[in-house]
Amino acid sequence: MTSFKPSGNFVFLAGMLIALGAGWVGFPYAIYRTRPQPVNFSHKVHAEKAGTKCEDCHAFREDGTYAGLPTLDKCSACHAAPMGTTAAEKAFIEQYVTPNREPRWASYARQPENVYFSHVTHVKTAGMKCETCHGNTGATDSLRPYQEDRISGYSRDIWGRPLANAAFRSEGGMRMDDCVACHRRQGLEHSCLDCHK
Amino acid sequence: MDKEFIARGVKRCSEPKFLLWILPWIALLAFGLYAAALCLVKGLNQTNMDNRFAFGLWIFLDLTVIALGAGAFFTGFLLYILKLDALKQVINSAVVIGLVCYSGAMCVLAVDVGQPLRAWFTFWYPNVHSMLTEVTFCISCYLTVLLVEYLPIVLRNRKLRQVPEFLVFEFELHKLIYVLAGVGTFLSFFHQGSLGGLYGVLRGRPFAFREGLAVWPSTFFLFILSAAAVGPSFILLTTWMVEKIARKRLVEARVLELLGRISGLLLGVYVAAKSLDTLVWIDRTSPETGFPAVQYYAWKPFGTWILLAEIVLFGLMPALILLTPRLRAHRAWLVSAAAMACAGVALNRFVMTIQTLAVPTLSFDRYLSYTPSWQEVGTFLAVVAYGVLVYSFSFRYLQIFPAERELRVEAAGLEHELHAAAGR
Amino acid sequence: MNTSRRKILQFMGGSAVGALFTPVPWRLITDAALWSENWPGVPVPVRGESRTGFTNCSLCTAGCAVRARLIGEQPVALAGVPGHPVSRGALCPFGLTGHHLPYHPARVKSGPVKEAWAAVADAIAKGDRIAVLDLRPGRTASWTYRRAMAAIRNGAYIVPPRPLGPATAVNLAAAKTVLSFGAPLLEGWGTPGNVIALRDGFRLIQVDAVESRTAALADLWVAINPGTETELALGISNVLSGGASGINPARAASATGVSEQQIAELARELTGNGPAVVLDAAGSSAVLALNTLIGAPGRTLVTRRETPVPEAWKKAAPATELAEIPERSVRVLLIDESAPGEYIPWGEIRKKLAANPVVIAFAWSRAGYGRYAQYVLPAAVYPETLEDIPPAIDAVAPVFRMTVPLQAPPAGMVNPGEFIATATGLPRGDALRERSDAIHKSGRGALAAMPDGKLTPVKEMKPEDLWKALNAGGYWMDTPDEKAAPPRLALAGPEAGPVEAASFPLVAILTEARGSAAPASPLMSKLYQESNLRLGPGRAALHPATAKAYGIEEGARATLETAQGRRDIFVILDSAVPPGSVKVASGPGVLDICATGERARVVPA
Amino acid sequence: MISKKNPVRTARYGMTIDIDRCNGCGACMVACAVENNIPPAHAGASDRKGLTWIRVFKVDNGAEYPAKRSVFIPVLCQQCDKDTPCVHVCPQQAVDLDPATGVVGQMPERCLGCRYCMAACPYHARYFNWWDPEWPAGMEKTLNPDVAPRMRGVVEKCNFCHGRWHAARERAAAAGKPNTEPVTYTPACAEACPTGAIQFGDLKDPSSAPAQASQKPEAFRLLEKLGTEPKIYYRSKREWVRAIASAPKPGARKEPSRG
Repeated sequence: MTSFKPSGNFVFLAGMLIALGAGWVGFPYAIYRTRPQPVNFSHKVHAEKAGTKCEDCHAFREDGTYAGLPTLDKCSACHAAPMGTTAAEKAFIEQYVTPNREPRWASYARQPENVYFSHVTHVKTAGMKCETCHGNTGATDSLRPYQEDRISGYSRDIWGRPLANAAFRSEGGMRMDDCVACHRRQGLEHSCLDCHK
Repeated sequence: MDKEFIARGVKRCSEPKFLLWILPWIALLAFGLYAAALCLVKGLNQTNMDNRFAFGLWIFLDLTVIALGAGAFFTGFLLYILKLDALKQVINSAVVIGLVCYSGAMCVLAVDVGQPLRAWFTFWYPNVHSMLTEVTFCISCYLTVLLVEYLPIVLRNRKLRQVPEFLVFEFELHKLIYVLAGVGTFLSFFHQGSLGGLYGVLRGRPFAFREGLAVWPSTFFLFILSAAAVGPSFILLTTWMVEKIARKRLVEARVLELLGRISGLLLGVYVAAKSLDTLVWIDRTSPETGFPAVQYYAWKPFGTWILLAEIVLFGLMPALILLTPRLRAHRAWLVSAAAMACAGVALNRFVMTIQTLAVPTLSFDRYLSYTPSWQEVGTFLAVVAYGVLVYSFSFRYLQIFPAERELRVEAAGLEHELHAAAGR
Repeated sequence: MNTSRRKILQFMGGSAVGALFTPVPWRLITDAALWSENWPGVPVPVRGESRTGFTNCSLCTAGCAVRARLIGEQPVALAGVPGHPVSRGALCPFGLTGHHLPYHPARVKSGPVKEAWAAVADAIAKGDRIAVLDLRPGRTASWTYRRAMAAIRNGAYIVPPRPLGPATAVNLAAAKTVLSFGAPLLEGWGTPGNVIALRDGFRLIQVDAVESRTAALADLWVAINPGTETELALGISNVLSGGASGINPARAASATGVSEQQIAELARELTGNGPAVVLDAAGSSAVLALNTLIGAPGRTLVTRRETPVPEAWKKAAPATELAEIPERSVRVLLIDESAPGEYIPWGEIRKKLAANPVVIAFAWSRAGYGRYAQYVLPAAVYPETLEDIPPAIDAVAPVFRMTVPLQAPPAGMVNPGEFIATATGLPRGDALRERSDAIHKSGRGALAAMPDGKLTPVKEMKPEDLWKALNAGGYWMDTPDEKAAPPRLALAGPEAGPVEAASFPLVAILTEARGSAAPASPLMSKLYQESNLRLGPGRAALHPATAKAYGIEEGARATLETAQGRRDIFVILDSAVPPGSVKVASGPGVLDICATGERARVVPA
Repeated sequence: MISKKNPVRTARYGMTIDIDRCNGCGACMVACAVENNIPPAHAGASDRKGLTWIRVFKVDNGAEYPAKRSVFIPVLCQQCDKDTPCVHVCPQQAVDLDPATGVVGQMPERCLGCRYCMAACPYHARYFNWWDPEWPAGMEKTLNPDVAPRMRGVVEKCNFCHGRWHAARERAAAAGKPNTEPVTYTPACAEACPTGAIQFGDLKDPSSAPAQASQKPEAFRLLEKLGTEPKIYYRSKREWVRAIASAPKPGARKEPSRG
């Protein structure tokens, strides 16, 4: 019987190709852990139907600090009883509003502990739009799954350039590179401690 | 058993004997690695360093080891650039020593930093003004150069030669050797210098602070000089030791003497420069920062004796010995002078690292003392063991001393004639 | 296909090269670095809305006003209130770290409440001698105890010794000269803010065996041989009384190491430049007696009026000092150490207990009498507590301020006041509110309201406004009583009997002569261990020479022994401690076995 | 550097510490630790392995009683303004001098723990995390959310309570103040000092307390001759205390005593 005898170079190349494939195709997915959002929330509906603006739910406190994601009572104000008949609405009421349980939202934009970010200076003093950093999130009809790096635990939106051919890309920019780039353009790049604590 | 690995025409001890020789070193290495692992896993609280003694045994070790390893680049420089062909007999040994010293130093540094996982930041976000950046870049580059220089020596191993590709590769590499030597020399000059700069730039530590020539403090150049001076001495020393341990002649006497002469020459220049620098420092640099230089030596135990020991006893003396042909011809004088030279540079590095931190800066400081913990010592020993092992294996299986065979044949031939004479 | 070793090597080589051209290795080292930025073990602070709360610190009688920063319901930082009329924005390290106490490792979390209750009920039924030991008299709770003890057949209300008398205050404002025998005048004595404000008004002479922080800042530091304060005082009084009292200066000089001229000089200073006062850390009567000689009572030592009390409370048991309680008489002893107060050596208390006694300690930490009590009942701790704070030694006028909870106490805490009141069947009621109303009824004084400490006369307030303001950290203070009778100093304190020097060669110097039993925040280790400002708990300092003589080294473990007992200590060397003496950090364990001036020895472990 | 395009108000924050007023209570040390999430000392920590961004030293005049006198000297990062020794030695830009505030910043997340900056600092004001931070169970609830706790193996130091500076700036922004307005705040140590010995402010603003105090004849700076322009001024009316600022004199002091 004859058996196929690959040459040394062939074996070498084979190994190389396999590695390349795994590294470029498999890895970009493998490195992220995906977590679904608790509620199928539509910014679009709230913006159009209810005519709410970003700051209606994502509000500032008196002292200028930023409250971030709204708490359940904010939702319950309108959603005490089901509005509409969608399954998502029903589920939301049953799982959260009625038992008064806070949904465990996964925040795409949550920065690591060592980062200091002041919304008020950017929005009020610099007059920036939410979209500039948060992209079109406000216009989406459903929340995309939250993805975080398996090792660093950082949200995909705040660290690492989008790896090739990974389906996901976030508009806007909440990565350190984006912050630095903008601060450079504005000539406001003074010290690490501007943005770190 | 491993006969086919050992180069033709040279004699090596039996396997069991070799095993007996390396076993203790392996044990030492294992112990050292355990100590290092403790520091990595539990953190640097395992050491006796503290906020005031931020650098300790390890930094002193790195600086010394790298100075001694300078022989690699400098011999290469002399051989390939200045064409001192006699040094061909030791160049391989020099490369191995260099490799051992530099890789060892790198490993210790990796343990010495608090967050090794971030060490690569230095390459990604380098601060070009920092001497340490210069050191890191040059040393890591030069280490790769050394590896490339080491490779052909490995490939020339009797067994590996059987792979035709290797032979070709080795041949190609060898063409590069001049380039490598050039690059290596350049890099080494730089990091030896920046190692000196490391302390010379410390404006806040008047004991170490030196005024600048061009962009570098004087210590930058002093370190280059001292390293270049002591490198050959260290090769001389090691070669002699290997000859004693292996009980054979490996290089011709004239080579060792040549090394000694070069060493002595540079050492002389260094001592002169160092003395001048010290005078300027005592007379101007230090007082200008409000620190009268005398007070440094008022803190016991480091009196002025340490300054004298460094410059005269371990600097001037060996230089004179090595520069006197009659003394140089004596093996005992030659070797002890080389040893003294090495000790001198070690002492200099000790003063720069340890004494700098021990001397108080604030008027209500105390004069500090520090004794390394066993973990620190263990890590240090690991490097020594590692060095001995690499060298032993290289010596056994690679041609570290090209001249060895001829010398052996020579000796054998001599014997033969004697027999013949006896026969008549 | 057959795989040879070489083929495998080639394959691995290939994949290695390939991998270098993928994101994998680079992303992995990046992630590893990021992981190291917040790796396990490093806690993440809770984020949330930040708000400001006010209270008064109840860690000592100074009762300094406190502005707290809270995240959600959790205080994360405490600070003084700059505008405050009395505490003037000052807050000591203990006060600054008060919000750590609820999480102190030594905290008592639960206790045998039912059993304790049964024991007390049984004793009341039997009519046994029941006593409450109030380590912090002068509070509203103290009145509750007195009423409770009056309400039962055989109750007694016990307070620590008060050498200056029950209601005596030191009028620093009036003093031109202060002669302090080791009193920590600038280290948290009285109301620190007040003392600092008045500091420039008087000449401070500090008599201290070691250069304490007060001694370092005093106008004159008189270093004497450890434990010879009494001799010096007697020497001075001899000069003052023209030989009528005390011991002759020559003898005093030889004993104390203070020259005769200096003794005479001290006497002259006490009478020469205006009103003076003599203070003593140990409260020894020989020292305090000097005050009567220099006419301090009525000028620098004044009587403080009692803060208004509801009429209904007047039927109350008298305050009895521990010394006056007959030995082996108390069957059930209830000790309130929920709020830090003075610590009395256990030996002195034990003497008063009858056969098979029941001792119940209301405590938040195990450090105090809990070590001796049958029942340790968990109590809330500052800043969880709601109660008023007794007036400080330097408060010449009546005051009333409450420590109001900054955070809720954990479940299962026992309030000693309620426990005792209920057990003795007192009518239920909110004592603090009643007190507040009584103050309002008196119509006297003014209230400094938070946040700025602005003063409003009580006359202009409604009762509930006063109550609300007090619950917001307000501070009520009256005007001093001009016609009050000068205080009578209770100078019958027992003097320590002489111990033969042979077996106890060293003299003990305690950092605080009458320390409190309450442990401090673990963060105080910054001061104890990492700077040389204070002696850490369980530590003792020896002069290097002394230590050498006993073969003890820096950091060695050893035992401190006195006639009263022994305790393990941790020795440090300090050239500032006089040879032949041992400086000991005070704390319950130490206070149980020795006081300043006591003979002691240090035995290497 | 400050750009023309988007000018911010540049300040030179500094301090004066009146040694004649310091009673060595240590409130500054503790307040600093609370503010900056510094853990209790590790069991194995000596006074040379701890984290004390501000540390009060007891210093005596070296004389014997009755001539012996002691003072308390709080030492924190001196925020050197010129040739800052620690800034240019850091191999990976973890240390910088903020041109807008004059604060020397240390970035724990960028630091690799080589400790070169500690060797460079003449004031020993930089501290290394020899251990991971540890709080007794539950006490981590009291951490200040404005400051990130540091991990083991990195260097840290005083940054004039930068968290408070952030908060102050945010309040100003919320009130609609532009970047060009001064940011006024008080670090924890200055706020906590019961005797008012520590005064904090902008040295560039002549009306500020430290700016005025620094002009007084009794004002001095530690190791001024090094030429690093520290921004912490000390004050004392006593000659021997001012002498503390200069280089050490061998044998002048016995082993220092504890408080």
